[in-house]
Amino acid sequence: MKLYEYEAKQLFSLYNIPVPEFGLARTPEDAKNIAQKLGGKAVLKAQVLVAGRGKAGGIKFAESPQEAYELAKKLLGMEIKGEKVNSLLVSRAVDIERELYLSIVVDRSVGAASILSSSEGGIDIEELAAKSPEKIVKVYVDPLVGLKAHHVRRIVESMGLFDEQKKVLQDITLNLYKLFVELDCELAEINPLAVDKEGKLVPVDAKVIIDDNALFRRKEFAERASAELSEFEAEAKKHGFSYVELDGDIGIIGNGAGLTMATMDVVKLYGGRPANFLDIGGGARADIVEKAASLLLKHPNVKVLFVNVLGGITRCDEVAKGLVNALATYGKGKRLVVRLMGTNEEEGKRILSSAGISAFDSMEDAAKKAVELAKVM
Amino acid sequence: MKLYEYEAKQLFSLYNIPVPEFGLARTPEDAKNIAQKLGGKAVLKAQVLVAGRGKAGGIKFAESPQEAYELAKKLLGMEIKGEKVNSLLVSRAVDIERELYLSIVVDRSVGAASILSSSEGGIDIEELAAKSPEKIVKVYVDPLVGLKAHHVRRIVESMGLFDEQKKVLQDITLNLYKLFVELDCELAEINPLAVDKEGKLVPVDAKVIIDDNALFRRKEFAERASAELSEFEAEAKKHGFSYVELDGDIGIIGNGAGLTMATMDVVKLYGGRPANFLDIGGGARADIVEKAASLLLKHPNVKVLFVNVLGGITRCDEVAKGLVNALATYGKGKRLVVRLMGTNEEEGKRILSSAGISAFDSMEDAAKKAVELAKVM
Amino acid sequence: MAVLVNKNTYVVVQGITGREGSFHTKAMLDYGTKVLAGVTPGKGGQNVHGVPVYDSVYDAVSKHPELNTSIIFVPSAFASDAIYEAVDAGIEVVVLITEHIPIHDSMKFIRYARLRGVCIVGPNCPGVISPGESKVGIMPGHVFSKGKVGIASRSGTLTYEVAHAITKAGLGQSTAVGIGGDPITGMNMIDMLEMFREDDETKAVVLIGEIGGDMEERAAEYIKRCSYEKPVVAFVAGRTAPPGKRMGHAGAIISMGAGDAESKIRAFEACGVKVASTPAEVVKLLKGALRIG
Amino acid sequence: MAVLVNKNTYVVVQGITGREGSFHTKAMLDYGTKVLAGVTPGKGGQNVHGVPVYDSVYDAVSKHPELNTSIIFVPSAFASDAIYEAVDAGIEVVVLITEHIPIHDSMKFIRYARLRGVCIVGPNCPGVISPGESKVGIMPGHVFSKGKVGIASRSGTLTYEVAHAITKAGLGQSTAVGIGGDPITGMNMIDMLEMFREDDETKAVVLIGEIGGDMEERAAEYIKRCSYEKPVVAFVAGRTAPPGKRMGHAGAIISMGAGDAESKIRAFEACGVKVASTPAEVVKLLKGALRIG
Repeated sequence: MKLYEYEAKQLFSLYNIPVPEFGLARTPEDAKNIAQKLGGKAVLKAQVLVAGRGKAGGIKFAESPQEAYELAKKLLGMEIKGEKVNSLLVSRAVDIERELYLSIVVDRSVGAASILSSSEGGIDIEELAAKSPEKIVKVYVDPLVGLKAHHVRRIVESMGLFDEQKKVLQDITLNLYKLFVELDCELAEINPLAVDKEGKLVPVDAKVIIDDNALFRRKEFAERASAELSEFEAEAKKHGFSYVELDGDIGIIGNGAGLTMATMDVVKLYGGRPANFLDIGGGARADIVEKAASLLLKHPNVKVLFVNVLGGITRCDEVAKGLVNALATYGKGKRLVVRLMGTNEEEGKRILSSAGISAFDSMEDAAKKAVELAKVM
Repeated sequence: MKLYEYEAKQLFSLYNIPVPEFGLARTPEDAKNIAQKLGGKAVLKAQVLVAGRGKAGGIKFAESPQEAYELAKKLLGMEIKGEKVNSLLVSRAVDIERELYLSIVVDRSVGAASILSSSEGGIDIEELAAKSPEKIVKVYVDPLVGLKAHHVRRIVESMGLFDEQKKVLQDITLNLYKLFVELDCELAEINPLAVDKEGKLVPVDAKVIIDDNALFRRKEFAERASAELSEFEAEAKKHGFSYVELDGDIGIIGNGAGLTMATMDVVKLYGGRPANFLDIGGGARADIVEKAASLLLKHPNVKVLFVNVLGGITRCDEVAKGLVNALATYGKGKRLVVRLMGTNEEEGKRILSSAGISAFDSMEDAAKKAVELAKVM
Repeated sequence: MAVLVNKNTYVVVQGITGREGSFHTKAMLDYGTKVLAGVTPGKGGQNVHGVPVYDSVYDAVSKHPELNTSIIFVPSAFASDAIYEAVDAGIEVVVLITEHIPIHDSMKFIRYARLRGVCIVGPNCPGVISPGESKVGIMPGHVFSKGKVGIASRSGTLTYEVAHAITKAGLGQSTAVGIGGDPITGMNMIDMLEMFREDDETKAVVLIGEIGGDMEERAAEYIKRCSYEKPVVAFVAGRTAPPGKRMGHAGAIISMGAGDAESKIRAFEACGVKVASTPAEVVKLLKGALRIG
Repeated sequence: MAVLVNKNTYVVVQGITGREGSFHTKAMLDYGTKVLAGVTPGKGGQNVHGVPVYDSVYDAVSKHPELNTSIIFVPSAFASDAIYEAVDAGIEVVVLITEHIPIHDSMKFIRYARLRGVCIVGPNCPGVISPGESKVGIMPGHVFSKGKVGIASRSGTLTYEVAHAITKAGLGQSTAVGIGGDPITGMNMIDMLEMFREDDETKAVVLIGEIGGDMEERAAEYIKRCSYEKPVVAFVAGRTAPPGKRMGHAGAIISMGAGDAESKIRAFEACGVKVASTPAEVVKLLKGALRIG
């Protein structure tokens, strides 16, 4: 789960990583008041989760509280890459002399946290990694041992800092690691970590991603995550489906994430456009299948529903029953293509055929059919 | 460093292991007052570091504050195995139904903490281990992973307890382990861990030994440790010598713990009695050697001083110089036997012989000489 | 011989009294897997489908010293403890079915198990099957058949899909391993390639990858580096997955510009691994590689 | 071949700019040890007796990839970090001279090193010498001579004492290892017995034990269990040590009724190991065991 910048900065403060003074504005008045408190000048930053808000005009500098008000009026409600701006972080502007980079990430390749640092911050780290990998210092931390002084030294020594700044960076690194571990982060990033005109180290931006699987340990975030789902996403979540919305017209239901993805891929391969990804998981009963199918049949974009089930723990007869029921209620104007194989396949196909639905044996053939149907509807 | 029972119990309280209410009495009046507060009845326990105080009469039960006063008068100032009783732990007496055993110890054999538990507490655990090892449950904790739920379950399930008691024992185990790790313990023991008539689990006795090498992290204990040293021990410590007092008449100085111990052993083998163990360590200069030799020469029990140095980093000439100086000041009525070998051996022997001291090449020959001298003095 | 599990695999089921644990114990027994013991703390003394239940893996191993493999069905909050328990009790192969385990937990126990020389399959996986010898997992046994193809897959049902096709084609599987859909798994594709390399029964390997991470790229790099001797065929799911969204599996996400299907497919192709565009095509490529049909 | 260190030992000195580190760097160089690099954080770029100093072991290893051994002189509060740094930088043998390291710290790094397959000698030890090949330690090189006796000892000067006698007797040493005087050490007597067993040069082994713990008893048990082929002679210091007192070494204490010299001597004698009553007697027993003189 991605946190907003202001949430990340609140966590930074909690972990003694000093961030520039800020407030959160949900109205232009808020922005004006916060700017006033900060002494007039302020930077306004749109709080969105998508990347690249700077280039999209989501960051503005105000010279006065009044200008903060005017800018906030423009920023609030605007859309950045499809995401609506509901709040602004209004912060003391920093006089940046240099920009550094510091992040901690779960490194899938090595199965450990890795700390990335660079004396060239502010830019996209992937870009830097591709262009000048030698400018990035990467330190792996053994998960059983944790962060040791020698790790921190390697990071601190690589930045070209004075002794006093080194001490500060050391503390920032230790605290960021503590935050990273204690809050089950996938990523904790400071980019840029600015050195201001007075030589102080100031985290200007902050990015934190928390492991979804650990949200049970952080209830406050879990609630926020639920609140932000679309109607369809919320309902899918309620039933325990994995659900991702796409922009096509063929609804996809599969059992198992890999199979469902492969189903999407095959649909696309034959020229169709998936409307979503919905994985009912293993062992779904008729009522669950009915709910999944109903959800997609109700979706305005879905013309054809393509169900691909390979029965293992999941029983084909249960799937068939659920589909028939869903179709009876929500099937008007929609088409259903089913591929069934595995446990109780015969019985499943019988149930479908009594409802006038024929089932395919091969997912490729079924996909072709679904694409064909979607094109003519 | 061994802690007193009352210190251990204070730490237990700090780590949420509930101990019976108690106070520390340094006078009979204290004992009376504490007993009063506890409701009249109380148990008085001599605070000494030696084992076996119960059998030595160091634990008494008082039925009234007045009796507490009388008993305290007898207990305070008594000696238990050579150790003077300076204070008493005055505690609520526990109605014991059953006695359990729980301890955590640094296990040298496996290089890890091991948790020992038994449903038969109250007795000497070594005795139990020898007699009925099957009655002890031993769980090793990997130092990199720490205590896990499955370890705790094995301990808790082996005690024959009710569900509610199990929950309490689980918490005690978790807290004791936390204390053990956070305070750098070599041992943290509850023996007995009583089950009282109401079914409550009550730690009746508490024993904690803290790693001497970790005392720099626990200044409060380090100071107490220093305060308790004898005059000779304190001076030895000041100079960084390893020093142990024994009851013989031949003072022993060596460089290196193993060599010094072996020197004692050889003295004993030839019929002599070592007065002490003093290891000057590696690379000692003349002034340090002089201080070590002076310390022993000043000791009333020492008749003969036997110095055994194998020069490696330690230079024989420096040793010789130090010895000659010490002898000049404190040598009256004492005899010196020296064995010198290794770095700058020739020069060392020359210095000694100009002062009329001859040095041996073999530690066995030197030891024989020292024993012989001690016998005739 | 097969890899990871075989005729000499003796299984303890951790979480045997739960719904899943009990159901799959039955299914494994029916398949012929030697399930000797189950563990559920506090339920020692019961039995599940004739399998005795113990309070701890330690107890189970004391009674059944031949136990060498564990399969774990306990809920995610307790799974990590179950792993340590299995490793400390001397179990050599641990199959971790449980999903939704926090990644900071799995980083630790995976590291620990690796250092201790214990193979962890999973988390979030369907398990391992060596057809005709042992099934330690939740896969439908009947889609597999004894044969010559080793499968290592990040996905469950997709494995069944491909295995079924391989079975129908008469090639069969030496061992099929669902390595798990989490970002970090105990066994990875390189581990499996190494094991299949040493296994005489395995004549070809199928890798089933998906978006997220760079396990496929590293496998490709390994194949190239060691001039892997056996033919390898791959399938990668998620060509149409949008960036930044988790596709069901915790590990299936294109993030920070990395982990998309195209990069994986390119990496495989660059080292001579044939990549199928549909699951069905895997068999065609396998036959080509093995010069059959 | 010798064990642990030999002609192919390339050494980095951690804490090289300190008094001890610098002194012994000189002594090791004089002995012929291949000291290629030193490390002191913040002092990179200096040199000590011609040895270049780096800020980290990582830097040193980057510049000198042949480095495989480290000797650590840093103070106890920093020693544990130095160990992890060495292990993570790929060093294979770490000699830890430092004493007074908290035991909870050493339990961790010793466990870590063992799981990583790294040999830690120490803490609180004089190091290792394979006479004529390499000296990675603080022992006086001249009391040792190339030969056939392997020594593993919990004590420093006592090792020199015995080694000197062995040298005078013309037997010499294959390798002498001071395993350290702490309660828990990286290499223990069994590890050394195993290494000496595999070493062709070693014809007999001397174990120098002392009071505290049960390392000697376990070594005796090992010798019996595996019918150790080479003759072993032992000496145990501390027959006269009182219980409950630490005799210099953190590990040398008879505590809770265990660890006294008599028990160790009995254990050795029960498995056929001859125990010398004085250091000088070790040579006599060795000669007997090797049927010399």
